[in-house]
Amino acid sequence: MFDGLGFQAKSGDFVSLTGKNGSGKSTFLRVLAGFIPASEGAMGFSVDGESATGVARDSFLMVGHMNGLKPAFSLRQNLQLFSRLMTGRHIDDDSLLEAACTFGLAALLDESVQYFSSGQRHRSALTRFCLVPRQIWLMDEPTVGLDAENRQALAGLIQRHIACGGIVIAATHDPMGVSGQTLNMDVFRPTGNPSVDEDWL
Amino acid sequence: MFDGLGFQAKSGDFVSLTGKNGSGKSTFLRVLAGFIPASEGAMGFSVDGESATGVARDSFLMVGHMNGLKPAFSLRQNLQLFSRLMTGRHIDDDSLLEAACTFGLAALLDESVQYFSSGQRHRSALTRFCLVPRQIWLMDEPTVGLDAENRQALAGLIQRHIACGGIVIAATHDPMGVSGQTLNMDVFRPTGNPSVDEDWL
Amino acid sequence: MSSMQTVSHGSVFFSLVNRDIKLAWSQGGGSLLAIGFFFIAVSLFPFGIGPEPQVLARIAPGVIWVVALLSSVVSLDRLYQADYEDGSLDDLALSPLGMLGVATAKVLAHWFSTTLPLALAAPALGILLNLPDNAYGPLVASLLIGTPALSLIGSVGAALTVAVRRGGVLMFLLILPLYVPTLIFGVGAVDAAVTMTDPLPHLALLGATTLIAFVVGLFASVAALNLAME
Amino acid sequence: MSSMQTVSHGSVFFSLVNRDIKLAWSQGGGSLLAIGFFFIAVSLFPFGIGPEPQVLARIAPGVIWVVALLSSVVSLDRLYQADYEDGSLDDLALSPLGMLGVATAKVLAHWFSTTLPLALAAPALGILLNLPDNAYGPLVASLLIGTPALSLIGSVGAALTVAVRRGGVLMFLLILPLYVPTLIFGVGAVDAAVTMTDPLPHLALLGATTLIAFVVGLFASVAALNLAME
Amino acid sequence: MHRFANPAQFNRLADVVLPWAIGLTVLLSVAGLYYALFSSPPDYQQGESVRVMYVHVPAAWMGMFVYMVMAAASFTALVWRHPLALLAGKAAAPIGAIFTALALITGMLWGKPMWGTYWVWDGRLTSVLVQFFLYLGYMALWQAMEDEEKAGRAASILALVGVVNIPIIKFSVDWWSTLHQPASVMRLDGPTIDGAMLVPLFLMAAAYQAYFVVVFLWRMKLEINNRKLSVMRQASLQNTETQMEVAG
Ligand code: HEM
Ligand SMILES: Nc1ncnc2c1ncn2[C@@H]1O[C@H](COP(=O)(O)OP(=O)(O)OP(=O)(O)O)[C@@H](O)[C@H]1O
Ligand SMILES: Nc1ncnc2c1ncn2[C@@H]1O[C@H](COP(=O)(O)OP(=O)(O)OP(=O)(O)O)[C@@H](O)[C@H]1O
Ligand SMILES: [Mg+2]
Ligand SMILES: [Mg+2]
Repeated sequence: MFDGLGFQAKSGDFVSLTGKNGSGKSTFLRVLAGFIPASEGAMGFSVDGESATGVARDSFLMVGHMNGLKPAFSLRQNLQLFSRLMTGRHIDDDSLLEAACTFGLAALLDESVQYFSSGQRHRSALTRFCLVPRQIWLMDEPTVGLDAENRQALAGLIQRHIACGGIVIAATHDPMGVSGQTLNMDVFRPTGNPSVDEDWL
Repeated sequence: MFDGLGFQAKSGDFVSLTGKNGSGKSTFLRVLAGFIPASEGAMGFSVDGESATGVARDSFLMVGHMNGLKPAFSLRQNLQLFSRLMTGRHIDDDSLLEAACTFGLAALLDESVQYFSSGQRHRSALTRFCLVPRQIWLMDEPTVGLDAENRQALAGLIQRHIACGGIVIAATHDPMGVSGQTLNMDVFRPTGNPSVDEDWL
Repeated sequence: MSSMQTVSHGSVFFSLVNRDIKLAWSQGGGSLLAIGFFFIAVSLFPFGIGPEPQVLARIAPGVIWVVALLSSVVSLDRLYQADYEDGSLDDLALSPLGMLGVATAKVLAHWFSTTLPLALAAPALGILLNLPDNAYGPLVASLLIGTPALSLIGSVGAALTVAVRRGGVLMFLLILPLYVPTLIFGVGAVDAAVTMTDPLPHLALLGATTLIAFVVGLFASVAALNLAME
Repeated sequence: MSSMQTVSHGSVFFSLVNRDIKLAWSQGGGSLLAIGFFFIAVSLFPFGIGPEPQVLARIAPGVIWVVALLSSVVSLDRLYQADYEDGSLDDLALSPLGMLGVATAKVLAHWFSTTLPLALAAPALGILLNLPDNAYGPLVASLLIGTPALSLIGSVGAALTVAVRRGGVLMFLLILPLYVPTLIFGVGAVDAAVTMTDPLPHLALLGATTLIAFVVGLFASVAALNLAME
Repeated sequence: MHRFANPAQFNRLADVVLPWAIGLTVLLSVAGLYYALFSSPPDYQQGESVRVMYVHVPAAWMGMFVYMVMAAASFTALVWRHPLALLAGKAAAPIGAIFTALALITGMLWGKPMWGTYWVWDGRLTSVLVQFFLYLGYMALWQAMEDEEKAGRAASILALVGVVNIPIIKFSVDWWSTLHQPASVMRLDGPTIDGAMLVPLFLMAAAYQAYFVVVFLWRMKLEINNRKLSVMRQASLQNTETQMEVAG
């Protein structure tokens, strides 16, 4: 699938995945998270020297095109729930408020998520990164639908995380405002014909 | 709802709606399309001198956060269907191919939409503007998830439409690359408390 | 660039009907599967009730009609919801048809692709349940006359619950009580045939129910859809 | 920043169970509505079959059990699909529970919030259908023992159809045949009581079915869920 | 096992086996039908209608046998991720469904003179009906998803769950002593039916088996070619895409 794709990430790295629509950014993030099995040889991704398939699932935190919010619950309930499901611990109100402030959601904490605008939803989903401490963040187009102010907040958040030794891998079409490696997925597209081999099975 | 909001658009205008998340851009577009009834007084939008509520529904073409594609159909079937539902006419293959080329989808015409990446879906939805001739285009965050090349294609498309006397109203957080009026929705947000009026019922 | 070109409403209408039928028969195919549900649910009853032929024959018309109701509701569930969720309901609202045309086309497509096949499949289930020979005619006739009412009434429920997640089950609650008259007249016609009396009066009443459902159902659906889009 | 903090799996598990129960009872509430479906569908039968008390009494155990099956399937439809569509299934996959834990928690929540109330509501419907007095005990007992199997088998169908649009009706086709043994033993127990024989052997077989469903159901569900996420 | 993993090799093997299988099918069914219809005695109880047995019983056996083939293929596909096994399951399912339908239909036709009704709800008949539904569900799942690989694996999971039904079919006559008669051929203490009936029965069973091999191999080759076609189509698509990129 990803012929010859390989890169190393170590603590403190920010990797931005770029490439045309359909070049496989989202798919690659799902492979990293372990949702899609990858044939070992084809992919040379390693974290801190360990091959990616060896990294425990609970080192990852991901936000994809969908936001994983329950419209029936208020934002506060959604965040509390997420924290409990990921860590097993209840989050106290102060930490919750602090997390919500990152993307300016404090005033909306007790509103039902159902009535949020698309950007408000997306910010609510991003807030998870402030709730649950995990090393590797996978983000699929995190800047989508954010206004200028919140894009800055996002850049700040990422910067703080990599400064603390985290790893952030983000697929994006917009400049993220964070310096780091760039992995252009277009380069790794299978060049030429996929061989119609008698051994294709 | 939109206190004091008012603007005029005439043939050949491009209006970009900006504003913070939750400032009401999407809602405003739906009011324009006639999905949400607006109290006449509160909104002074007019097209070519006619009040917006007087404009026939079939002057509008809209693309929102959802893309209206049927995953069970191929892109070709989806586009043919859209054209037939909006105009009653069958679209010939040449026009279809030309339309699909606008956002570089020619090679995907016979693929099932189900497997498109998010950007490919969004481009498929935008292709509708090349299929059905209508005067007023309403676009909700049309640049979302597009790569650089396709953002340019979008700007070109809009420019051609307004050059032919069309009107384009787009809610966006990104620069669109087209010059025109900007309507900042933040300005129109109801300031202070919504008045609890005795005449309210 | 002008929107003033004349459009053929008939052509738009039938494109929509055609689209919905295709979708119903495509991947995940609602129609075939509603028939599958119909078959399986009916064949569960003998398990539940036991194999005695006389008992089965006695309850056959009722069971077939009730299960036809249930399977039609099951397939109505997403009549508008699929279009609402993927945004094509917004598109349809801006089409030249108007909401009334849209609702009519969708109900017609549902009836043709799903409820009509149920009516045609019913005789096969009659065999399973030991239905008396002279009851097959009235069974099919009553289903043919009565099933449009099922689609029409169901459309109201589908439109009302369109904006509600997990609307499916809520819909049952709204719809099933409204199905009762159709059910009573439909079973009445079959039972009349079984007991050798004239099924025609029952069929006439059934037809009247369908006509009322036609008028009330479509307008109520349109009102509910406009509400959902706000 | 380390992920090496110890997490209490039990606490995560019960948070998930708790969440699902809350969602089932909230807006659109699956549970209340499955019970509603249960009541309405059962009360359609007297309309369809006619009010004769002996006939109703004869078919009561079967009808109650079959409709309990149908209403449990109706509510199972979106067991995983809602989480799949809004992306929270991805989140759950990265939670410390693992997919087996997730499936177990969700099935438990479904049983507790939806199928268990059906079992408890059944006696009320027995009255509607004229169920003989000595059958109430076995009816509730058989439903209590058999309903976990309904949730477990249904979970497989829900997981298999999670990536299919309009999966609901396809699920019926996959699941209902697998419900047959549960149904036969369940009704067998009630019928035994009605005919004054010993319902215990039937209940024992029912229990065995539930145990098999427990093992097969959970593992098949996990396999199907992993597949859907690819 | 893995020697046949390669579709080319499989095709070669199939081409060798097919003519023999076709010959066997013709030969066995002619002989079987002759014995069944002309040279075996009518039953002292059932009269001439016993001849339905020679169609019915092998069909019922094959319905179960093909299900086991399908389940084994599904298991291989799921555990060793063997794509050829996926196709094997897909190829087998409709054949098994048809055998099962044949058993059901001949059983019903036989039931009318024997039991006075086409259908009764006893354990044997019911569990065979369930098996028929399982075949339908398996095929419906293949249809429901466009991604062949995923659809096939989902269907495989269902097939494995359904294996539970096979012992129910087999032992239902013992568990619920009902109308359908218990096993008289496939039993531990040897067959209890007359030798004159046994010969045509086994001939017909062998004919069905050979017929299965023929259709199964045909369908496998078809599926393999389909798969190849779609890979080639994909390739040519990517080709045009890269050409367009170069041109544009
Ligand atoms: C739709 C109705 C029927 C179905 C689904 C059905 C199903 C089956 C099945 C699955 C078997 C294979 C059993 C095994 O290998 O253990 C079988 C065998 C047999 N069936 Fe039927 N059957 C039906 C009707 C009948 C009728 C009406 C008769 C005759 C009275 C009959 C007579 C037999 C006999 C003699 C065998 C062979 C038993 C043995 O030697 O193992 N069946 N049937
Ligand atoms: N159905 C609704 N019921 C009640 N309030 C709503 C509803 N839809 C939106 N709102 C509220 O209206 C406000 C405007 O929402 P809208 O979606 O128009 O914002 P937006 O400008 O498009 O934001 P974004 O940039 O995030 O897309 C938000 O505060 C939102 O909470
Ligand atoms: N489930 C699937 N089955 C088959 N092909 C798929 C599937 N999902 C995605 N694809 C294909 O894989 C390719 C990569 O898709 P992916 O979503 O990873 O792209 P992307 O880089 O995220 O694009 P975008 O910028 O549009 O989000 C696309 O060509 C798409 O058609
Ligand atoms: Mg993507
Ligand atoms: Mg918006």
